Amino acid sequence: AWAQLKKPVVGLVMKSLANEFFKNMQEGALRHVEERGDCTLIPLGIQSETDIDGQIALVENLITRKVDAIVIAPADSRALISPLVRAAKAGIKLVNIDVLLDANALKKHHVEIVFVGPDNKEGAKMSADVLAKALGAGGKVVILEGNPGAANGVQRKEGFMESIAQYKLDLLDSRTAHWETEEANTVFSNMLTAHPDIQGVMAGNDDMAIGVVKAIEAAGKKGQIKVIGFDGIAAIQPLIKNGEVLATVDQFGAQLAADGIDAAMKEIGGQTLTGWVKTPMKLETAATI
Amino acid sequence: MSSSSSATVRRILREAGIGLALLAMIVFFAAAAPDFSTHENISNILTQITINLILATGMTFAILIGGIDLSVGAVMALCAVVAGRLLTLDGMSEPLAVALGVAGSLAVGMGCGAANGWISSFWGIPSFIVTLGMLNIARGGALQVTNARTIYDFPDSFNAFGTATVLGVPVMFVIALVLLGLGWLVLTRTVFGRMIYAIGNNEEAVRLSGHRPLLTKVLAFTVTGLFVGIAAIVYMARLTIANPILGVGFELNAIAAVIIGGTSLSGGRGSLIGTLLGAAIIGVLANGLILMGVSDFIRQIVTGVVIILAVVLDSYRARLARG
Amino acid sequence: MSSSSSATVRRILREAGIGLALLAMIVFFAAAAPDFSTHENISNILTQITINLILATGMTFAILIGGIDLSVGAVMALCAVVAGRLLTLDGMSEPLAVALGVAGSLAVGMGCGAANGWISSFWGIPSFIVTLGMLNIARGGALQVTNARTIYDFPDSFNAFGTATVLGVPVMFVIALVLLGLGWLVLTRTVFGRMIYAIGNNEEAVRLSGHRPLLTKVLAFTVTGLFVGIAAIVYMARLTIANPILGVGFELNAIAAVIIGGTSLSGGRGSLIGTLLGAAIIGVLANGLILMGVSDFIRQIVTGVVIILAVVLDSYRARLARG
Amino acid sequence: MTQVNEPILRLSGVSKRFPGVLAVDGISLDVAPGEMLALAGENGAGKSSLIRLLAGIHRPDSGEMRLAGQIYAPQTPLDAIRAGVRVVHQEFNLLPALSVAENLLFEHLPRRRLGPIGGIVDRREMDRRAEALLARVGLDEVGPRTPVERLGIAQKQLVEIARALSGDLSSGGRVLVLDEPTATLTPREAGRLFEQIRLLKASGMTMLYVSHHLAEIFALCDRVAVLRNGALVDTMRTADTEPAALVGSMIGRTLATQAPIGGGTPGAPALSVRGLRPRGSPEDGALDFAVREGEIVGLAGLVGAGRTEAVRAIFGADPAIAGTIERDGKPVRIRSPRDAVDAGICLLTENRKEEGLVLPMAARVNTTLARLKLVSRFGWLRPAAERAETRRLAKDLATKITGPEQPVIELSGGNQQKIVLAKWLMGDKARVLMLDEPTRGIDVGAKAEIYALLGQLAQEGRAILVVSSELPELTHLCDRILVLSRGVLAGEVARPDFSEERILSLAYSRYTQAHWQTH
Ligand SMILES: Nc1ncnc2c1ncn2[C@@H]1O[C@H](COP(=O)(O)OP(=O)(O)OP(=O)(O)O)[C@@H](O)[C@H]1O
Ligand SMILES: Nc1ncnc2c1ncn2[C@@H]1O[C@H](COP(=O)(O)OP(=O)(O)OP(=O)(O)O)[C@@H](O)[C@H]1O
Ligand SMILES: [Mg+2]
Ligand SMILES: [Mg+2]
Repeated sequence: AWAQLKKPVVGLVMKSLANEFFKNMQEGALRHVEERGDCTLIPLGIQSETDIDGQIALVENLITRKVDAIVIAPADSRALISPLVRAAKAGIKLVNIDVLLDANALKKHHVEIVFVGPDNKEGAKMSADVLAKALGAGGKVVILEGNPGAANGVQRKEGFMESIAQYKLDLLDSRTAHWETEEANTVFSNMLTAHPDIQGVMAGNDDMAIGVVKAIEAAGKKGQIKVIGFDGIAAIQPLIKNGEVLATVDQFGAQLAADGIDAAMKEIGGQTLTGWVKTPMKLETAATI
Repeated sequence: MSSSSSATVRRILREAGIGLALLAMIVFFAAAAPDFSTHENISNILTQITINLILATGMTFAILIGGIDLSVGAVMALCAVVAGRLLTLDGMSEPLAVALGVAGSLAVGMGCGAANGWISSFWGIPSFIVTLGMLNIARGGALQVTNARTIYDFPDSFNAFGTATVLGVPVMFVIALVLLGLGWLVLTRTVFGRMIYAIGNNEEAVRLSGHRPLLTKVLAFTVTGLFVGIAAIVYMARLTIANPILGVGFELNAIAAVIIGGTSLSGGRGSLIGTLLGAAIIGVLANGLILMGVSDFIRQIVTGVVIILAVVLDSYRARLARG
Repeated sequence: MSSSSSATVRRILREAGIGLALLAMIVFFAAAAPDFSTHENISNILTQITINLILATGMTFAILIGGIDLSVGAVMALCAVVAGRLLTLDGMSEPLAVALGVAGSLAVGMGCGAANGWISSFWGIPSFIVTLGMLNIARGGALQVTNARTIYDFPDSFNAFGTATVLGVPVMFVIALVLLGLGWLVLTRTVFGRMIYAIGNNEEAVRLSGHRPLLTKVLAFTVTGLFVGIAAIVYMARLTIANPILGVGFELNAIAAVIIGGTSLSGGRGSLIGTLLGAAIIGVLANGLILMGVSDFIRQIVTGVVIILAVVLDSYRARLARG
Repeated sequence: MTQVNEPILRLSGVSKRFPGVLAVDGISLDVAPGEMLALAGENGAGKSSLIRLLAGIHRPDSGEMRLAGQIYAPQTPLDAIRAGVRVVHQEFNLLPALSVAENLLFEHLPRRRLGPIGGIVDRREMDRRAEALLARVGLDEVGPRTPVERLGIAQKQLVEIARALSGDLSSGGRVLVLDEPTATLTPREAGRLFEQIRLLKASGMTMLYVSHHLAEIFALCDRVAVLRNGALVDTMRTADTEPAALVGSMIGRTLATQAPIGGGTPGAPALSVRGLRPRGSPEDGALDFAVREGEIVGLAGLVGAGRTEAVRAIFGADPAIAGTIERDGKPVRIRSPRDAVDAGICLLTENRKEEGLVLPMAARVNTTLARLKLVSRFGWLRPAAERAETRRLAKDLATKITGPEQPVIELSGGNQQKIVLAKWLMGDKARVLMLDEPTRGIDVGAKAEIYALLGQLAQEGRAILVVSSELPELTHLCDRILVLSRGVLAGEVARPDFSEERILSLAYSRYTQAHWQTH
């Protein structure tokens, strides 16, 4: 017990754990910490991804508990800055993962926080490019967005838009389905009625992609409309295998958190990290599975 | 007799009020969005309202008896993940797995419903707060059971069921309608239904007439839970997955359908026919606005306005009818 | 006279009941989580309950008069983005911008509240459904105003306010307490306050006494809206941003605080002291469970259980007190 | 300006139709200033409906009302109050969680200014005025800050009356309307009320008074207007007429003077109560008594004597502190009304609106509520049987309903009471029938029929326990009368010894001090 007390404590603050990606992240982090064996982890999450206030409370609680480092996937790129600045002032090392904190706001407070994470925009473009190539110029597509205002959703849409511009696709409609399968199913069925000539769908996450696939099936258009997703959850794998989903992007959540913890331990060890440590992403298609 | 028939006329007028609103909406969308009245779209709408219709049918029981159930969305997730687990157990024949899954979902739904009913009526505390607690318990439980992961790979026969149609009408919708019809019979023709209305109006008078409202209340909430379990099965068959975060906010949609349908939130007044119309209004609105190409944010605003307008119009008509 | 003083004793017992639950919880966490009783943590808790306390204070008005307000979270977002726009207008002096922002937030909150109150009482429709509509309108409106983007870069003095403390106590919390105290005076000492209780008890009787409940109801909901506007300002100062998706589900937390605090959902009974205790219970629970290292899903389950237990215990104590 | 002889209130051809009934049918009536006019008529004759028109709750379909010569067309209760018309309605309109003082002064709470802020309630002034008002109706033992929900039904009635008196003090009331104010009062409270009425009359107040107690009408009123089926059939000066003629005019026939009911040969004890201490009863207040088959026993006492609490405890409606109940000599455990009903014990509660009826629902629903087994098979209702039963009972009790589907809320007060009676009379399971103020608000004709019916039930061998504040009712009906005084069984009077003095002296026996107290 004595040895454990001396181990540095790292707080891992995530967004909603009610989400496969963050759950993988948490489990990867726990596994990694066990492997490392030289630190203690406090994993924390909020109840919904919009609960910014709740996440600030988590940071405040970690400051109270005087942890040595905080690894955080911020629910908002600006609102978390002021509590994180307070943490920095309390001598806590900080690592930013998943969603990039706002650089200007950080600069204003004269703090630098290393970012360890994937590029959501780039990933979305990778996935969309597969669709674009399959459809060719002029292909008619629609987008299903994540929660309006959610940073990763916004970045993914930007990636989709870039691909659309580059390959000169025809964007018919873009709507939110709030990351949800059932809503995606409903919204897409209705989009399909309004635009029966849809050829491709870009979904902001795999949960929505599944809903879209089922809507296509129900409309009797199986195989006629191509779908891409994002996240690489387990449930999407069979759909990729049988061709109902063209591609998705795996951000390796488990690895992401582990890298974040490694960065934090380096900081605790006296190193100063800055900038963006990009983590790998993998495009998954029928060929790669 | 004259009062009896005039009461009937008034009741029909009451439900027709919402029916007229629905009709107006349908006429509007048919004119504004050419795709609206296609056969495929109507079939889509029927599919899309099915889950809400089932939940709202169950919710009508809770509301009629003077309660409310905020936990339906979360309990639905719990039902789904439990059923999902059972459906994907190794080494079981398909029919057995399906039977187990369905039974599991219904059992979980009814269990949670009974707990809601028992706690709120035995302790005399508002079901609003009990079901708010249950919402958290069920959601946390669903997440804990699955560790936040999606369950998939259900038997094919189960999944096929989700998109089956008879004569072009989705089977799921037909089932929902049959359930609604059964619910209507129970509410209007049985002693249990009579007790639900009476308790919703004046629980004390029912108790002092030598009844035990507790049992009826527990049963009513159990029925609500039963419908939640059924909705979970329909959801899974249609989307071929079960995840612990499904159903967020479904309770509000179901409650809206019930209230737009003219059922009184304070209990004792209303009917399942109204609930059917209420669910239809919500579904048609969502569908029609997307077909018209209304943007997401405006769509949300319009939905809010229509929810209020539907109830205001109904109240206005009732005022006119009263003279 | 004896009956009046025994009524006071019983009222104290009633509120003490929840107070005892809170005390038990505090003692438990202080023993189970060593960091719980540190000065910093207590200050954290106070900060963390501030917004819910403000919203719950306002909600108490709506519930006491026999209504409910489901729109507070969404209206709070609308207030915030409007205030955010005003705060970040170009070419304005800082004090003017802050004044404008605050005024804008309060105005939007009161406007939405008044609309809720007017629609529901003029048309005689349940505030549940009206505010459910308003929830959609306000949320859609907030998204539309900002195009789903976050507003930031508020004046420094404004942001500084969010984290200021007096004698180690967060200023925001002090403000919330003062507002609660004012609300308490209004409810217990003024004609307006008595009218709220009376309407919550028996609106028909109030009408027969020659009063017009409409105005009081509109005002009560306006007060709820005013508190929403205040909460939006506190939120912005604390988070230094305003975005259209903030406040999702805040209404349920606020309602839970009010009901755990012993206010009757059917109106006419309850007090703001209970609301304070209810908000404290919710805040202490969330904080303590995190400090104890309870995992997230279990935390959600425990929260649900405690919400129910708090009300069950209160009912049990009331049963004992009645004999 | 009001001239001396001009009527203060003039109705010309006033009508009000509800779906299915013409509740007020072309009534033309003058009321002179300072006059006290009684409205009499059977249940459902239209008395309360007429009053609701005066109070601004409903608006007449046709006809004209004038108050002091001016057109009087109140659109809301506020208009009526402003015009000086104050009404004590037949059903209570109280604010249960608020204090007695707040209820009394609710129309115009005494205010105080605090610096710039107005609208602060002046609580001391409120208590002071409330105490004065309570004293006027003889409720001075009730603290002004007691929540109204803790009062018994009679005390609530007195609060209602005191509230109407508050108005005439502050806003210059001109017409006071009292709709059955004495329906739940014992002679003592009624007496105090009459004192107040006389004082008001002396001060020149015009009053309309509704009561089914003809003696009161003759003692208090100058004139009586008789309504039948919504129409005014007669007005007469009380000085020039007598009760029998009034009854004849009300019901359209003469009522034979009735022989007392009771007097059968009682059988074995059907209900025995041993050492029963209802909630809130005094330490020495254990009740012991029995009711035999075929016997009608009365339970008398002053308001608050604990009669209601005793029968509620027997019925299991409230938990008792101690005591056992025996049915046909065998002990039964009664923890809820359900247990009581299963044991054949029924209770007609005193408060029909809150405890007896499901107001918005149909007459048939209410009639069959306690006996659903008789109109259902395997849990399925038999609507035809339900309607038939409802019609039959409505006919037996002469209940005025348009049909089994009529919502009970549309019925007149007395007819509602008959529905509650019907609920317990349906079927024959009620071997022990306890009735708390069974004829509250029931007209003379119907009363006689109900008495006859109760007599018949007793003959069939049922045991009947009647709580009533009307002594003539008890002496007419009962074989024996038990008298409660402050929660204690003060004595028993057998039929040969019946006299109001004897019963009252027993009822008062425990109130030695000037003030009695609430629990
Ligand atoms: N709101 C209503 N809707 C329909 N019918 C009504 C309504 N109010 C009263 N009535 C009917 O009007 C008639 C007169 O009722 P009213 O209450 O005036 O009688 P009443 O003379 O006061 O009788 P009671 O002595 O029983 O109080 C009754 O037949 C009653 O059913
Ligand atoms: N919960 C309570 N708290 C305080 N006092 C109560 C409560 N319930 C009843 N009482 C009082 O107890 C007394 C006995 O009431 P009860 O109703 O049994 O008397 P009663 O003889 O039936 O007279 P009546 O019904 O005519 O008022 C009443 O004065 C009543 O106000
Ligand atoms: Mg009447
Ligand atoms: Mg009584």
